[in-house]
Amino acid sequence: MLLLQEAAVHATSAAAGQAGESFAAFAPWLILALPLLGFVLNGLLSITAARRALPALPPVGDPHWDAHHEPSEQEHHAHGDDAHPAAHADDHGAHGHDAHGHGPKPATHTLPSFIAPGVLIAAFAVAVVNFLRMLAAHPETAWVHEYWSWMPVNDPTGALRVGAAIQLDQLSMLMTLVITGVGSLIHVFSVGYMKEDPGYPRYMAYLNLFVFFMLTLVLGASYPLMFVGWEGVGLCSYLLIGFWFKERANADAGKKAFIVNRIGDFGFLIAMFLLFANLGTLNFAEVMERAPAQMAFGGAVVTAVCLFFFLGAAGKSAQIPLYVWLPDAMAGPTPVSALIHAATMVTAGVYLVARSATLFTMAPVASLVVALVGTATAIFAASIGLKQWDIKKILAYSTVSQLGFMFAAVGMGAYVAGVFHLMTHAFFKACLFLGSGAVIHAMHEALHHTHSDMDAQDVRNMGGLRRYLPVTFWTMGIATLAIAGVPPFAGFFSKDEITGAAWDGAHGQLPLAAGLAKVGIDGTLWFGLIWGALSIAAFMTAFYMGRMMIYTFFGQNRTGEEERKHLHEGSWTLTLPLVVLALASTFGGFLNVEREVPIVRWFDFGQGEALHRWLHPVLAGADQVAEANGIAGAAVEPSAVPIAVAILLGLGGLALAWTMLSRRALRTAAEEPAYANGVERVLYHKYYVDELYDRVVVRTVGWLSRLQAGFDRYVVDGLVDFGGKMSEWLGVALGRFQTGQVNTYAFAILIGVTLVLYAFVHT
Amino acid sequence: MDFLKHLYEGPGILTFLIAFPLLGALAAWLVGDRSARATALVVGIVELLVSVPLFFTFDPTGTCPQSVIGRQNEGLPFAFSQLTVPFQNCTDAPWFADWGIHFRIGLDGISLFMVLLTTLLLPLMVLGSWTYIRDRQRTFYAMLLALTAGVVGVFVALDMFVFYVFWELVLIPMYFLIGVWGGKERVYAAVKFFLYTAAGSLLMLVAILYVYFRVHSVTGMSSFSYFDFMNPLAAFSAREEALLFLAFALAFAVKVPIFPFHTWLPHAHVQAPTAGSVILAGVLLKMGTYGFIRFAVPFFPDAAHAPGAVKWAMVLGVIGIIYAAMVAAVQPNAKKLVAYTSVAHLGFVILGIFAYNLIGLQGALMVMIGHGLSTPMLFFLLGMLYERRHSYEIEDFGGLAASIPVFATMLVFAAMASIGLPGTSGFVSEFLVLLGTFKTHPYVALLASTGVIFAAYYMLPMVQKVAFNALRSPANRDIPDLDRRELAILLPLVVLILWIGIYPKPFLDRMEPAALRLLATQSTRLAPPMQPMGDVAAAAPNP
Amino acid sequence: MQQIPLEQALGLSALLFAIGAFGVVIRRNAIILFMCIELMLNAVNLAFVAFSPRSGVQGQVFVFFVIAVAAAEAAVGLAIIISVFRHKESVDIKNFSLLRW
Amino acid sequence: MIILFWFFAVLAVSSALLTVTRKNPVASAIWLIATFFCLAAIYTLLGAFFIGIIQILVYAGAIMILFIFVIMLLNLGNDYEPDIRGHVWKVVAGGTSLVIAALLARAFSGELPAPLGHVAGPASLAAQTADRGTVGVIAIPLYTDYMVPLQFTAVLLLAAVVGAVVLAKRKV
Repeated sequence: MLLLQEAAVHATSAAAGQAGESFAAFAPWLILALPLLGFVLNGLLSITAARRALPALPPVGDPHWDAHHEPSEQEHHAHGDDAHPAAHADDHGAHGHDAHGHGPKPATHTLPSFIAPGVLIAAFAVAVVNFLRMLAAHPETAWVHEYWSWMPVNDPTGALRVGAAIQLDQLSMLMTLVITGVGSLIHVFSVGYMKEDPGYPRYMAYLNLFVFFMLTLVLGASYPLMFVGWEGVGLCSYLLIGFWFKERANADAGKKAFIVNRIGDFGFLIAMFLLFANLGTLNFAEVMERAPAQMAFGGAVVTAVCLFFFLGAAGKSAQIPLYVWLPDAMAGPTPVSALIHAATMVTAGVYLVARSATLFTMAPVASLVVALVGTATAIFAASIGLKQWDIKKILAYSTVSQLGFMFAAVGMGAYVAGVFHLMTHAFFKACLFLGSGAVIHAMHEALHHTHSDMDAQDVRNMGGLRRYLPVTFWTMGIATLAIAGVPPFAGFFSKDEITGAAWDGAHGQLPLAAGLAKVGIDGTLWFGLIWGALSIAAFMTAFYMGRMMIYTFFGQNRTGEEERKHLHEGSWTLTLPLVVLALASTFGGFLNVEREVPIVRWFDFGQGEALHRWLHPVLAGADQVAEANGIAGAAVEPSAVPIAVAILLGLGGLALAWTMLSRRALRTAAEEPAYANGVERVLYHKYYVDELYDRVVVRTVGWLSRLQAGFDRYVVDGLVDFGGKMSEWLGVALGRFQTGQVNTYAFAILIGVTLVLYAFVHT
Repeated sequence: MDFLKHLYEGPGILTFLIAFPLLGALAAWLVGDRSARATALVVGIVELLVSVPLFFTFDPTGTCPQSVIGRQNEGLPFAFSQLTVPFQNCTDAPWFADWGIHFRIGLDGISLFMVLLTTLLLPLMVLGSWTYIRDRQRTFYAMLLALTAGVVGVFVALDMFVFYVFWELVLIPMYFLIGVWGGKERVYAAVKFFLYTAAGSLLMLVAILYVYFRVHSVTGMSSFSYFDFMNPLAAFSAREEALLFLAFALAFAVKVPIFPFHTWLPHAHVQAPTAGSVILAGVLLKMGTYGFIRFAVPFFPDAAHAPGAVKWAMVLGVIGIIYAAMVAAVQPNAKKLVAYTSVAHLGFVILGIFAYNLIGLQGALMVMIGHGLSTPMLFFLLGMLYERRHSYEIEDFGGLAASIPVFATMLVFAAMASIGLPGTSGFVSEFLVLLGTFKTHPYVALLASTGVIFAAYYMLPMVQKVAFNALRSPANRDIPDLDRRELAILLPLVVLILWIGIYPKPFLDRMEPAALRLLATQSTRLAPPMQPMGDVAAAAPNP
Repeated sequence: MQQIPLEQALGLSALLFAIGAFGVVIRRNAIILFMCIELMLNAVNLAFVAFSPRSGVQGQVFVFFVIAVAAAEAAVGLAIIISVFRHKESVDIKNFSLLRW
Repeated sequence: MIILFWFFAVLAVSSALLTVTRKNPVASAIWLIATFFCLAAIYTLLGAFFIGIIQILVYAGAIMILFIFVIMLLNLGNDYEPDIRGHVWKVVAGGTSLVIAALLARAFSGELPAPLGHVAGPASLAAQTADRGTVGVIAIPLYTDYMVPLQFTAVLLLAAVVGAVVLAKRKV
């Protein structure tokens, strides 16, 4: 209803005229407040549920009591049977099908099904209303409203003014739509996926809280406020990765994610301090306004700011060298992986760079570093993805790789391309993760029936699932085509824009190339390298995605006779989000089709480049900086080469996978070795980076900590105790004079009297 | 309402806040073991209720006329009679008037929150000891109440003698709290605590007397008044001032505690009963930083501003932050871990103070408040765990989120508040400190900011090993979750932590004038330290 | 009547005091120790009395007090000696080192 | 007078020395009594008649009798233990004592401080004695100026009596 009304309003206002300044936000605080409300309600329900569940605790020692979690490859149970969250509702349900597991569920487990997706859909509606208004008005400046003053300090040497303020502009609007839109779908999916889990209300509470913080991140009008969301999503990620906390590996993964993220947060903090020390403000609008005037183009300060921001972004968005937490984060429930670790949170770093576009434009060196690190991450993670067997791990490395693409884009100054890929990636990667969730869900259910101890996430154990899970197959297939960069699916357009930007840069046509030239670096070689590396990464992407699809959905089914009977599609809550996301993956790319590009020009997309025009006000500051410094890019001559190469590589990768694998008889995990030769072994072990970090960083810090603890105990405290001991010894030594003999004392007094008398007489 | 306003503008309220717990201590002791805790609870709640309106009636720019408090002697070359005292609710009653000792107390924005923190923690501590303390109850609660009175006295004293008396008065009940109701090595811990802090304060006593006699010799007046100690006439040579500052600073550094003087703290915390740990971490440590802010720096501004002093303070603060965090990370004892985190947090306060700008100082004051909420919460939680399992060893726990979910939720919350997650008091305060420090000492702030990483590094493994992982032992499963009493302890802390994290403005506003005044006094000793009411030119010193 | 010179009386007082002190140091018999202390008290008394012709009668008043205090001291001290003797069967103070260390 | 003084002084000193050096406690006590008598005589010579009498009554009469009672009660007169310390002690203590005596004598022989309050003198003391009698000379200040110390002394004596009884009686 609201939408319809708004559409009407929009129509009338559009008719009234193109007054650009007439944008009036519609209760944007509701977008934040609704998920928070959901969190509070679900949190209360979860506490109620947890307290009520307590008396029914089974005796300790029951092997099934600790086992409520989703198995990942690290877990090997004597019985892999009850391992799925949806397998049975309560703790004793694994074998005994007592009434408890099948009775009507208590309100604490039914209400979240409505509350959690409900608040999200409502928030999405509010976001859409605001979007329509913004579409009508298309304001040139951001809409900022301060609700209360957060941290005011009237320092005479430079006041700090940070308000609890919401900033609505085209970028945050887009992010909000993605978060609430994809978020709503994943919430719906979660209802189907998690409703049998005993911790269901808690899960939904965390998920709502996550959305709240994510929205704070994108809607906050200043860096500190963004930081609130930044750390808040980290917290939720931590809680959700460790959602099945009884398994130590899950809790460890959550902890790892949080600590690695905190390393990034350190960079974010320092960048903020640098900004404040140099500009005296932390609000976006003021920073972007003052930065060009108060900081030198390409200077040390702005470069340092950007590099520290990038450290923060690298932590949050899993870039080299801080990417290691993301694959481990797959320990969380699969919808969490879809929402947090694919669609939204991990893209926060890209958002940060895009939001700070003005600063990054001013710092060409930092931008180049961003682009290079992004590229390196893209190809590095893609190569690891080639040899993973766990379906979620493949997707995880794929995510890292795709994030690398995004950073390459924003690093090269192609902010729109980065944000565009962010958006399409949110669609197809969410679709892939949810699809993998549906697969795992089905696999578990099947394996559960026969108490098989096969790994439900290993693609070697699947095979031929397209017959049993047709909806999942088709939607995942579309998403695979999208990520592989097959036209006309969404990923093709966005990825093409990125490689196209690199191609342009290699020809010296990017503003960044001019900027680099200005500080004395020849960027064209670097851009050529980036283009080549990204192309190879895209090829790898197509290959490992094809490999994953073939292992999962094609060929013979390898689950076994009995299990096969139980393989079936899940409920509509599982399939509906898949379908919607597949549609978005199909058509999402048309949002930013370039009009004048060869091949694409054959289709008529009207004006084209809608996203470019949409985001133009946000990036105006960056453009101005570029112009002011005379580095605005030369007119780009569209070239067909990168597009053709991209199409060829995408199709080629898929084709290679097909030719290599479709004819072969695939074998199960028990039969097929994890790796065959040295190269595969290194890839399978992810280049041993985790091991390296463990040796170099974790153990060193641990060793230093223990050393310092010893130092504290024995040296610092030892010195204190030594002081105490000294006085004790002194006491004992002097105590020897206390003979207990009155004569001695008397004599001592006598001596004293003599001395006093002597002094008395001789003065 | 007018009556109330009048009451809270008057001088009696602070005296009441000191005297009432003392009377309450007597009452708790007299009523006997059976009803001592109820008496203490009533006293605590009344104390809290009486103190809370101070928050609302407090006027950040409020002053007392000089006739109420301040200089006693008329024979000054300055026209000091025109000055007002930037404190409110002042009292000045002669005590040993011949020696210039008066019972002078007053409240400003800095002491306001320390007093409120103390009065807030008092009823919570009584509740926290409700079932924890089983023997010698009446003595315990009498000690607790006397301790509170002493702490309030420290924070409102405006007479150096009175301050010193309260400062030492705090030691005695604390000594007994640790030594009588503590753990296995309680006597060692109590003696160490007492001797270490007492030894530090003796240096301060010497310095106080030195300044007293110097002021006496210069002006001919005997006064222990806080304001007379800042008498511009009593100039010291650079060396004198450095030594005096060092004497004060050492006393406070032991109390804070700053890095090499911190080793009494883990022992004291581990051995102390819950209430003892709570008040130790919550307010006693703040007495040290408060001493820096209120006394050491304003009394000896030149020494305190000397590059050497600032450098050492910064270095020790940063060492405290990083070193204590790393040491905390490998502690097998949860209480010891939290004790070391206190050292790290107080390191931030030191940075904020010695950054010498308003952002840093406000941040330091906020850390003092925020740490006074989050760390007591952690200690309360550990105490609740101890009551159930009789252990503080991290290895003994695991999986508590399954058996006592509410407890685990609270633990995670307190841990997050402690490591400074945005939205909690910890973030606002540490952010301000680091921001302020960065403005003057960027590299120090850079190092100190790694504290956010180390905070996660020490806190998360503890939380994981206690609340998460598998539920291995039956002892951890068959324990009751938090009851209403325990929730009543924790929820006020939760609310306040969130409030300060989300809307710290009321706190910052109230502290700002006092903080600014402190920064102003630091310029040089030759300027009158207070805002003159009348004509400044008329008050200029005669050559 | 010829006056006794003040110096001589005081010299006697000093000598007696020294003898008493000497006794306190060399004797271990608690009772004799006490007697030596009485001797020293008397030496002081002598000084008081010697001064009284010169400085007024207050000196004699003090002697009065000293005698009273000495009487009290002797009573309590001897009681203590008796009490200790019951335990130790000795009045030798080398056996009375209870407060050592 | 001087001769008498010297006679008693030499007697007092030798009795005191004998008091200190006699091994037998009874002998010591007897010699101490002798010393006290000598001192009483010297007090009288110095014009302090009342103090002289008190000296004999209280010291020689009461206190020393108490000493002798205790010595006899504890049966210390017969097989007493030798209790004088070694030669080193004797020499060192004697030396120190002599030094003290010398220093005291030196102090007394120097310029003595002027008397406090109203100036007295041998004549005025004699006049007062003539006016008020030997007892009255002490009694009047004692019961006027020194009333409070007197009362305290009374309390002290009472406490001493009680304390002595408590300490000396066998078991409660």
